[in-house]
Amino acid sequence: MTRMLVRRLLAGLLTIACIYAITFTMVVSIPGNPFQQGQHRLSSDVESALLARYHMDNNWLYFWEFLRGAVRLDFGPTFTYADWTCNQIIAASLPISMSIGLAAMLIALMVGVPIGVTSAVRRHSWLDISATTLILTGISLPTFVTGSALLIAVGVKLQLAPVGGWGTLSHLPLPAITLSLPFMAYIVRLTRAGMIDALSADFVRTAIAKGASRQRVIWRHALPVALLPVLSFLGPATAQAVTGSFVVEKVFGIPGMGQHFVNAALNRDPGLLLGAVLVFSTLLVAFNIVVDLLYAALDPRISEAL
Amino acid sequence: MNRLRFTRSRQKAPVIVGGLLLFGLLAVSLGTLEHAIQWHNVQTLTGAIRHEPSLEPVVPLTAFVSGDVGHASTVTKLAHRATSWFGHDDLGRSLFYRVWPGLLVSLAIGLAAAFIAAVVGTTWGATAAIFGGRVDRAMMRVVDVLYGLPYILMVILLKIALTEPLAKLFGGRTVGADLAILLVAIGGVSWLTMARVVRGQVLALKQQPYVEAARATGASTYYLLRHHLLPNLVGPVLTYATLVIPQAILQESFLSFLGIGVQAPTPSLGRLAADGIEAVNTFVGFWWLIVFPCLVLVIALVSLNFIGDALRDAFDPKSNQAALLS
Amino acid sequence: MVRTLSPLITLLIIGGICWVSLGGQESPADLTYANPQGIHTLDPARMSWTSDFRVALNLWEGLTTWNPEDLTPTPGVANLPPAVSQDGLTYTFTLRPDARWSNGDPVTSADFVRGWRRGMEPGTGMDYTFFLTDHIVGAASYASWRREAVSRLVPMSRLAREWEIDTNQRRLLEDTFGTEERDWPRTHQDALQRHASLIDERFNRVGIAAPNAHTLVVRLVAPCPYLLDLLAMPIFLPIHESIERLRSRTNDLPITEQGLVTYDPQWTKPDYHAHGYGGLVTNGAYRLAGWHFKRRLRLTANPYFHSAASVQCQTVDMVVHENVSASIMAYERGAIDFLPSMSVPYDHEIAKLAQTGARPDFVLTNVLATYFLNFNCVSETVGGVPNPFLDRRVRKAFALAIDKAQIVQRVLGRGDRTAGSFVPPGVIPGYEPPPGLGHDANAARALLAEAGYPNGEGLPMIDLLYTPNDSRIVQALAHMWGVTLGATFNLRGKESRTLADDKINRRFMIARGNWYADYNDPTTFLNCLLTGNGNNDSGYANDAYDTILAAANAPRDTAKRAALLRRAETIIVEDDLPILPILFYREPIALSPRVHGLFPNARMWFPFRYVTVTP
Amino acid sequence: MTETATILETSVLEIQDLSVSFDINGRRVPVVEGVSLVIPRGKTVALVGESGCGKSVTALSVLRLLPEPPACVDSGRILLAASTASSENGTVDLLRLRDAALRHVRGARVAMVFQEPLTALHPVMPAGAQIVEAIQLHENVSQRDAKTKAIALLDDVGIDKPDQCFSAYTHELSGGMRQRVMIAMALAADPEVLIADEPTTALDSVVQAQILDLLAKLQAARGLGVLMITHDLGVVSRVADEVSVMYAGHIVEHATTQELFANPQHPYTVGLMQCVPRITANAPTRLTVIEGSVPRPESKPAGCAFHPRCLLARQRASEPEMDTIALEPPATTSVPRRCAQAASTITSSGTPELREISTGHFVACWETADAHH
Repeated sequence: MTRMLVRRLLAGLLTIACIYAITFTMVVSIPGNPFQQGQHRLSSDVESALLARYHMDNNWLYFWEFLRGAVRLDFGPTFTYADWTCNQIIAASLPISMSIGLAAMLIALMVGVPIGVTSAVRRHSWLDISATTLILTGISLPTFVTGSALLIAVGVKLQLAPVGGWGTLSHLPLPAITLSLPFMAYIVRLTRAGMIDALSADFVRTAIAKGASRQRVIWRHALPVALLPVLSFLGPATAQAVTGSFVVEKVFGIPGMGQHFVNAALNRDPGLLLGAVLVFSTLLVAFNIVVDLLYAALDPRISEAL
Repeated sequence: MNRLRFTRSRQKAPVIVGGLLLFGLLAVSLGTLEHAIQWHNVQTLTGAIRHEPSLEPVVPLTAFVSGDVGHASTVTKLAHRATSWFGHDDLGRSLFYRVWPGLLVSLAIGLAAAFIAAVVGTTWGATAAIFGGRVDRAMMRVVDVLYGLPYILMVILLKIALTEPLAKLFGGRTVGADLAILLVAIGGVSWLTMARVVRGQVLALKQQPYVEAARATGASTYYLLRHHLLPNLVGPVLTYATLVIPQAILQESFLSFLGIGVQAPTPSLGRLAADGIEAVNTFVGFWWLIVFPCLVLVIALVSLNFIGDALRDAFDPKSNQAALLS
Repeated sequence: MVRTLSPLITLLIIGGICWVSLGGQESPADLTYANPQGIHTLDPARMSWTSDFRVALNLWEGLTTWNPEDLTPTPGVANLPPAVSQDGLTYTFTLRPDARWSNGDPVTSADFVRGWRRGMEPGTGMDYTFFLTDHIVGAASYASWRREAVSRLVPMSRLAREWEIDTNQRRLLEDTFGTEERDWPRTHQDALQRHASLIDERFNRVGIAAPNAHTLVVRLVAPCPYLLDLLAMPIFLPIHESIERLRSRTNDLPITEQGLVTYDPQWTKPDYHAHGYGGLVTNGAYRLAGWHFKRRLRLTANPYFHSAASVQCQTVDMVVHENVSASIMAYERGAIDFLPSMSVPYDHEIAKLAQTGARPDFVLTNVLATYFLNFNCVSETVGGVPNPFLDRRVRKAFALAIDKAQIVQRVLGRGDRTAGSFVPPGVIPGYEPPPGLGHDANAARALLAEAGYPNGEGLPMIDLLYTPNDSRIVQALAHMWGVTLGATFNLRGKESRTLADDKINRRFMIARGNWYADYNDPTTFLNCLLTGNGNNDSGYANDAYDTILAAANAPRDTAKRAALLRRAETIIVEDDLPILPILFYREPIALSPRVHGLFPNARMWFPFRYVTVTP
Repeated sequence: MTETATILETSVLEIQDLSVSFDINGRRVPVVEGVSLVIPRGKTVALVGESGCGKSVTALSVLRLLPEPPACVDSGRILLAASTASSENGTVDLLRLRDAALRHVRGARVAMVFQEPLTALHPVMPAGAQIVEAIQLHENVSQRDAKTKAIALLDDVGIDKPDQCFSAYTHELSGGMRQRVMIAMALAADPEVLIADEPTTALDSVVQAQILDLLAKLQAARGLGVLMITHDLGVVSRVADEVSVMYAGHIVEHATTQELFANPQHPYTVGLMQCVPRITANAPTRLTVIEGSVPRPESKPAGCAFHPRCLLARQRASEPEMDTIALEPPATTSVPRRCAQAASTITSSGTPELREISTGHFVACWETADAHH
């Protein structure tokens, strides 16, 4: 177990390093530079002085300087929001994205799993088909459409939730629901497939032969096995959800992390961009390890193999 | 007996419905393409801003037909009527004649992305699985790493980075360059799942007794590839490629929402939906701008998903097993 | 296992949510307004966005300020009128004695010198440095000396790190330190030392002086009729001395390794306390009480403000709503009192509501800003294709071919005014711009034929650069040009950053542009087209034009000056057409009937100190 | 074995005329046809046959464990005798029980032991927990008591360290241990009938013997009625009191174990027996095997399903005077020897019925049934 953990951590670090290197290469090779902010222009002398000040005149140096800072959890300055450091920006926006993302994953699980189970149990019934169709319709609409529809219906017409922004718990449900839809659809599919497999497995027959009730068989015997593929999906999905979605944030006007992936790229803000990417990939690796551990805890067969 | 047929028809229903819907949409798109292009070319901007849908055309027939209106054929007259069916957008353009070409553009993007994903993903996954060992580990690590890159960021960076080189490649200035970037960007990130699936499949196939037997008899790698692996890969690859299409179409819509999708005035369903959602407000309901593109989008995507899911079920014998509880 | 873990996971989730929600819900402010973007910076020397100006000018007060109703300069920290010398070049300002910083310190002339000096510093002063360098004696040479210095010190730092320096850098070093490498400073430290000791001495040559705490003397290079207007701009704001605590130093030198004078950018935070810094100190009607990144910014009344007693509105919240549509919905629900920007794709509907009087709280404001297109006037070829816009007949033909009324009424429909000229008419007192060219399709076709492109034959596919926001206008224009002139287009929608890049490198034939007036004078527009001006995107160069504009600075007779400026503008909008003005913005704002004393004006300048809010 | 034998005085479970069919590609294919079995109290009945002959289907039908669809019980009754322990239930027909009532039978009164313990046991639930569940489903006992009982059960089934085994996962156990856990689980709620569906197939022969001994011991100790499904005549000879031989969905022969081994009548039974290698044979001789394989249910030959593989039939077919033999029926029966006749005749003659040829010995064969009378 410990060996596995160490191995995973090392592999994770390697992955993060590669991601950093790739992103860095792309960031320095795209045209434009971070010091061209307003309408007026910076003189080239000053520009090169500024580039030198932030070690950006030499890509190699910048590569190592940024990495050195990042290891000490210091992502340096940002040029789009000059009064803030990358750390402050990430510290301000990541918790927001995290709460929305976690709430979204919770919703996706709590709704997606029962739907998946039901449609697997009643396979090819009208219930199954309509659930599948509904879910498919849900994901066939781009998030910005579903989000806007929710915003207008719940926020404006029913006045049940504040219209956009961030600050109180009441700001949470609408974006969380919107964000959960694509994940929910995937969870439904995975659960359904897993349940179909599990329900035809021998151990389910054993459980029935024992006299377990239908509900017990479904939820206690089949589901834990059927959820294993869902679990491995949850790792990357949660990492993705908690680092924010640009679209959801834009629709609801939420100051989350997702916007930085887009805006930092558009603003050529290398510090913020690399910082955001590093946070994302670290979370991804972390969640994958957590999922591995959970997997090992839930499926003794795996822990043996690790 | 009855019950059985019922079950089976319900099993097949999504495929049939999906196929028919998709076919219908395609037929309408291709059927109206000529008029859409014509309408795009003669479109005069004379119509006032944003007409509601109506059964009667709001622009005169003369705008649609150059020359003698009296001699316009019935088809032309019908095509002219259709201009108002879905209403008009903020430039007074007929939404009807933007939605259908938009569907074609979206589908083309989806198909191209699926094709890229299939080719690159299959090659990558199969190579990794066939060589195995270190090669496999290295290649899969690459996939892991690429998975670890935030998707939307990669698309944006790729798009920014590739714009100039590709524009040069396309002789400076064509819509082609923009579309190509979009495809490379979307396809470039869609092949990862495909690579994993194919690798898994090949690894499983490699352990099949008949493959081992063939190998034992001294069959060359090419022979194995040609006769055993590839035929068995067609199913999963086709399935996942089908499922990449709707994903790519959605991704294009997100890029359009960001303003870096298909370039105006080329329509795509995503672009139209993004434009429509921008017009959503509490004062005037421009409902048709969002309803019609989304309707077509949903129908197309649900159909594609139906077909993809059905293909998956068909190629995965496990999913046809009978369940004890029913 | 699942059962034991699920509560844990749930706990984690709830914990995460709580963690966020702890981010403090404050009591509602007296006045809440929404801003589509967050604040870019609160450093007055760096800012260039209207939304930043709006906050800065409520936090600080310059020598002068504007009357919110008619935008005329009114006394700020200085008493008006100042003492002006006979030649109009020396201004002596007396500061009001009751001017106080938000910590109670008196505002002194040294604070102004500090602020202005920051504005000239390379790397600190940004977009609006030219306000200082264009007008104040010695400022330009000081600034360029500093700029060159950093460009020399950078290669020194590279040498110190044993990196290659390129030929350009070598020449720079040779210019300063002599051709012999051994005469060069031995170390980077040496070079910095040499430079640092000169800085104060050189700054003394700049025409800003503070003979005593309440007097500020400014010497100008040329008479500037609009100086008092200009002085209200953020670049001229005073800065409190506590900022010096946050100055970064190399060893004992006041400059960094690159020769820059930099401050910890966090100094604008109200709650920043590194190195004994007490947080942001300002001298305006408000002080900064809180700033949550991209969420909200709270201003509270400054008790030390000289007119504190008259300030009714005690707290102002600026909330960030990236999605303008969402902020309009929030306004409709009463969560927001004031929307200074309502630029949404359906803004014509809002304009209609405002025009018909259906919504008296929606106000249409003529903004001192012009939307125009740049023609590329310098590049022989663009993307390997000959550039037809080198020929001014082509430019003129393109200008004549479009029907701006169509664009404004049918395409945009939000009540903007069509633009014949670059300078919006009727806003700047004493100046009436030329009418410009109208819509004449036949003349356009004739001109195009004359230029060698009859019916558009021979015209290459025209490369048109725009941002996604312009797509409606651009598509309509392309259509009109296509129909009238037979031109074909390659529409390149670009996000604004790459667009700027393409503009600088002149990778376009036609590119969108817009200009918001900085001060109430035609030169704020016309200077953009001076040869070599940083905002001259079209690359226009015309000696006659430059001469006329230079001449216009001299006379103190406003009528004569106006005539000269009008002559210059006529060249632009009727003869040479380096730019094609399309429209003057008219922007709708939403102002809750609860709010009084907020006056929509052409500069979108909203001082909150005059506001009263009825509950 | 007639329809009237439903008294259930000595027997604990009776399967009467059970027919099960499957939907295969839209066709209803009979898999089990008219099968009847009686399991006497405290006795072991073995159901023998090759893979695919329908014996597992029969076993699964008892507790209605077949997936429906595609399976469908077309007719028959499965009678469970009134409980000895609690007299409130009379005889019940399991095929007509509602789900809730059936749950009280499953595990509690009729328990099953499955073929592949690795897949039949839950993969991610510890062995002990599975047994505890089986106990708690039917008895209202505390978690702790259930655990004590489970460990006792594990001890009963001969597991060395029941405490360790209690918390072990399926994959951590050896094959024999798994099957013991399976048996412990089946016995958890003190059932009256145990259906063991090839309980020893996946095991090596030593363990197989141990498990069979264990089953025999437990059966004797608890007075269980056991239905032992197997394809292995060795197993049958070891544990069974009575044997039914099944072929292609039909019982083709039934007798006491002794009788059957001493006097196999159906050619299929004979064939099966000849397949068993005998170590006593002096020289290694070629095993006699039954050629071909069990017909797939959807392509069952008409007439006697065994006839294409039947040695007897083939012998007769190769005899030149086949016709004459066929035309000389023995005195007691008018049934012609159809299996020896041309294919066209066979198809019209139907399936042979089970006939009692001596006390307690039933055979379904045109040939042998006649030969004995």
